[in-house]
Amino acid sequence: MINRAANRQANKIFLRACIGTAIALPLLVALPHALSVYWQSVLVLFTINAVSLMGYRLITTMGGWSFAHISTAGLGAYTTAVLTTLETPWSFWATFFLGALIAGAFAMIIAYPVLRTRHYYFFLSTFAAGEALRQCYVQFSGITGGTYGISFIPRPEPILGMDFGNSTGFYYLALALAVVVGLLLYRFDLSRLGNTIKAVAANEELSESIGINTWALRTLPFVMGSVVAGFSGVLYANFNGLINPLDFSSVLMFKLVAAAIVGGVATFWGPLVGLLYLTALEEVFRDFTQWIPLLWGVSVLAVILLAEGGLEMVIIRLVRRARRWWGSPGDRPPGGARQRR
Amino acid sequence: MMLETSDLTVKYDLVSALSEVSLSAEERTITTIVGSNGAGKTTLLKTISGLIRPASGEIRFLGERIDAASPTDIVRMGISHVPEGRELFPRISVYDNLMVGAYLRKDRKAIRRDLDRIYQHFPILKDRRRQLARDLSGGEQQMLAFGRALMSDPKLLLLDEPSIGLAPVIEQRIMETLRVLTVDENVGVVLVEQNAALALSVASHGYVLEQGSLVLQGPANELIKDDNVRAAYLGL
Amino acid sequence: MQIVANIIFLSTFYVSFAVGLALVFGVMRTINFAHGEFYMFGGYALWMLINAFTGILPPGATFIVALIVGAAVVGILGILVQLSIFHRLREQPFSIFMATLGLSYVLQVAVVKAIGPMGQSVPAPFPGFILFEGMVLPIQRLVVFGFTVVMMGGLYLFLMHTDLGRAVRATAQNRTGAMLQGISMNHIALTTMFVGSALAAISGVLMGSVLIISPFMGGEALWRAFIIIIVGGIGSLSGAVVAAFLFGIIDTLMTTFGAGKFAPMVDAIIMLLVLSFLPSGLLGARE
Amino acid sequence: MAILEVDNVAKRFGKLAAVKGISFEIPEGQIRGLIGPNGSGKTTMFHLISGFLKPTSGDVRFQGHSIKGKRPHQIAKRGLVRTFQLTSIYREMTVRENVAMGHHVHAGRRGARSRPSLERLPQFGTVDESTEWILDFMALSDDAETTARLLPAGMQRVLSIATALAVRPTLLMLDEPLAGLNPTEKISVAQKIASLRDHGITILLVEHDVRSVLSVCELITVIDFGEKIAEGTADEVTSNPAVIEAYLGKPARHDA
Repeated sequence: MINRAANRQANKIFLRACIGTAIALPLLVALPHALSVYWQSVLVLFTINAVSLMGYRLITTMGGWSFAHISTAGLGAYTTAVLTTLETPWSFWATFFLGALIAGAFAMIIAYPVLRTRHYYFFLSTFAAGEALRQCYVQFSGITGGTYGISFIPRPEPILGMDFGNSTGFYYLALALAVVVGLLLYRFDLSRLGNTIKAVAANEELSESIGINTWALRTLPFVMGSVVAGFSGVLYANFNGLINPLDFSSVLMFKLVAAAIVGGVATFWGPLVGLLYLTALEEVFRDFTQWIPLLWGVSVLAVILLAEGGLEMVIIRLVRRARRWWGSPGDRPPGGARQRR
Repeated sequence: MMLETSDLTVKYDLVSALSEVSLSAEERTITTIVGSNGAGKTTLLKTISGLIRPASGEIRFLGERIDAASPTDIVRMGISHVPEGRELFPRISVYDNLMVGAYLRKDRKAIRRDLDRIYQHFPILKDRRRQLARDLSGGEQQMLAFGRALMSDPKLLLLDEPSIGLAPVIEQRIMETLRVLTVDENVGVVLVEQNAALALSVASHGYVLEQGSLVLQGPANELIKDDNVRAAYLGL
Repeated sequence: MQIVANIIFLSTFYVSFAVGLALVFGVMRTINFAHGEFYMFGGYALWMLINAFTGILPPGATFIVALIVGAAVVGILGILVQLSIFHRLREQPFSIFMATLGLSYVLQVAVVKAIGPMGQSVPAPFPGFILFEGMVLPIQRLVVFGFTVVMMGGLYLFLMHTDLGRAVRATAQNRTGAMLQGISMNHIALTTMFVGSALAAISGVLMGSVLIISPFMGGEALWRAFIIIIVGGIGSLSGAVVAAFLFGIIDTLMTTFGAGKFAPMVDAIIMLLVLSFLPSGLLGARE
Repeated sequence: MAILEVDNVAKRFGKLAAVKGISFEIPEGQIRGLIGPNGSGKTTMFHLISGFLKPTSGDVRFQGHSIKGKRPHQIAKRGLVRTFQLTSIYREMTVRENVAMGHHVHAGRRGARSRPSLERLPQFGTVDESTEWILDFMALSDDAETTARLLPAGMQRVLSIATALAVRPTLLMLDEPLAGLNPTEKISVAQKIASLRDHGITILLVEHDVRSVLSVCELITVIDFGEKIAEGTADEVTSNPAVIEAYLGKPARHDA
């Protein structure tokens, strides 16, 4: 049977997103030209993190918060770093896909044990697995360069006349990836499969009883999200030119988690709003780098204790209120009674 | 009256689990509440012991209102609840389970004495005092749940389906002990049972609960002969 | 023989760190991520007191003062965390977990800013070595071992032989059952957080006397502790002790045979295998 | 032909024998009741058949094929679908979304997954039409856009049956579908169950409450202490002394 109405609805929303992207794209393309070199690199890193975070949000839709995401991204980074700095270097483009594939394979391997756990058990087991992977980066120094890491990672070779040597060119590469990954994941989120994954997270027993392979539908987003992390890792390594294990430390993992908490994960846009907030915070306090994890921690505490659901919920509520205000002042319930949540 | 509820109403979300239940229980007697699954018996006991807040109505114990009291205060006043499924502490010893029952008491000597009395009532618990609770048989676990409740030196004992999952011989023994307890230990008992014949044969007064409302009450020996009771269960 | 001594030192370290975490987890049904920072505070308590009391008190006495002061201060900190985070977010274990994750970075950075990111070490309060049967035994390590045993003994006595300890165990096993005996959940939560946090601090003081004290020492110990409590069985204290010894043996042997750098990977693989085949851990209770 | 054959199934939990070798068969098109007092093992039996628990010994055959050890979703795909004792719904979805989700195994393919058995439910080309039909059939159309958690308990129960129906089962197992409903709701749910049978669906109904199954079920299997103690029509079962004792219990002896 075809689920026509739901399909049509999803296509409509997706089309709107596509149009939105198409309108925003010229702006996004023009953006680096208005920025200094410093802000260009902030922009590139933001874009790479956004890609990683979109993958992370996909994982959370199956109900688990992984703490191995950044180490998994590291697999992509080390793949490209190692292979493009060989004596006969690989092409960046080959490592681009290989890195993502390896990240996905790692997720596939740890999926069997870690997906047996739920909630914070899942978090703890992925934390330990991710930390062990990071230790591999430190200890297998013959390949990874140990704590010093790998340097002189080349920028991607030009393709179709595009030069990725400068920040603007690299930004276009990151932007292209972000747009492609974003649209694909957004469509996936709206799709029947995406909804089924969320249904499994909401009620696993019931889902299994109506014929849903719950095990497969918990593994799929975990692996897909990790593949996306792999892509972001590859770009990070090539943009930065050097990587070491500290680039994949738990502090940076915490940044991703903080973005997801501060922004919220109920909508596709939540984590990106969170990332925008964290990046802004970081730049405002640029001269106090040591304080930044503290600011992340305070933001997380504040959101959990005071603004359940994150900034996305705050925005949604504000928009609703504004709509009611603009739409029909007469309809407002007396005393401004709160809308049912 | 030792315990009295008046117009007690309890709601889960929007649905009433109990509606306007008014009943009473006396000292040194067994009062039973029978009814089929889902009639609201367990909810009633949980409300009395403070685990659930009623939406409206009153509960009085020895003249004092307890419907807003915390479970701790209710235990301290002398109500002890042996819950459905017994809720023992599986991985600590029988002795420790019993002593947790006396958590709020500070009179060491009296605790010691009550412990000995419980060991007299249930010698098997004394034999197994060092074993973990989860290693006891079903009947022994029920005795332990009883014993633990008695360790708080209660004036009123609330029992939720003590016969569940037990073989008939053990059921009989449990009921026998219950009757002895009310006389010897001076406690009142509110007994909730699906096994109506068993409960009504030991109780002096009975209530029949259906869909959260009381539909019938009277002396137990009259209820047991009442065709409506049989019908309520078997549809005969 | 030296290996045996090393195994015992390492295992007791794992035990002293993991047991407080497992206790809090068992009763509160959620992880206190800031446990690592509480441990780090213990280390700094020792460092500060040794610095302050040099020449005033003998280092050995300062060590004991640090144990008491560290435990008390961090225990009170634990109570504050209970009141401000755990109690506010009760019924939402995952939110508590994330909030303490945030808190752990706040505390870590606070120490970095207040004291500096560099590691510090203190001179051993009980210096010297004992040569015994061909083993080199630093006295400080023996003292640490001795105090760990005392700490575990104290915890054992508290849990097994006091009314409050019994109530804590009962609550960990069955909340409803405990409430029906009149045990106040708030009371037990405060007790557990105090004891669990104090244990972290004691562990920190003990290990601070033999390891390097740094703002990041908690984070490093924490992930090992996660592996230990997952393998031991979540919420099981005896499981945590067994797993601590298991990893003490494995890690020591690997170090001895020159493969120490691979120990973290091996430990994590063991954890993943245990999760695959014994999802509730070695001694965990099946829910 | 028997659609379901339960062959000497037993289940132990550690030392405890929850089910001690139970056998029964359900012929196609029947409404069968499985009853027993609390703690008798009927819910365990239910889990054993639907794959949520694996039998320690014995075999379960569905349409002639063993389904022992199969995962629940595989069993559901074959057309053996169950509901849960506690109302199980997607609380945050609307009623319509719940029922649509029930179509999971059919969605995305042409027509419904074919069943090797009689299929008298109307055929639909789209999930939407099928959902519409089920909502109408189960009298849920008026609440189609309501968030499921806001429905009264009785309606939630109906919804969970509607969702199971969307899988297009040949054998539908209902775990206490009538418990906690008021008398009017009970009658209407019982009528729904009877009409499901008229659509060719075999039904196994687990109930604690004897009264409610008597009017609905053609044959009743009674278990107690993990063993089958009786099987027969409503009249046979209710006059069976073993059943009466299992339910009403024996009065306590006054000698002792």
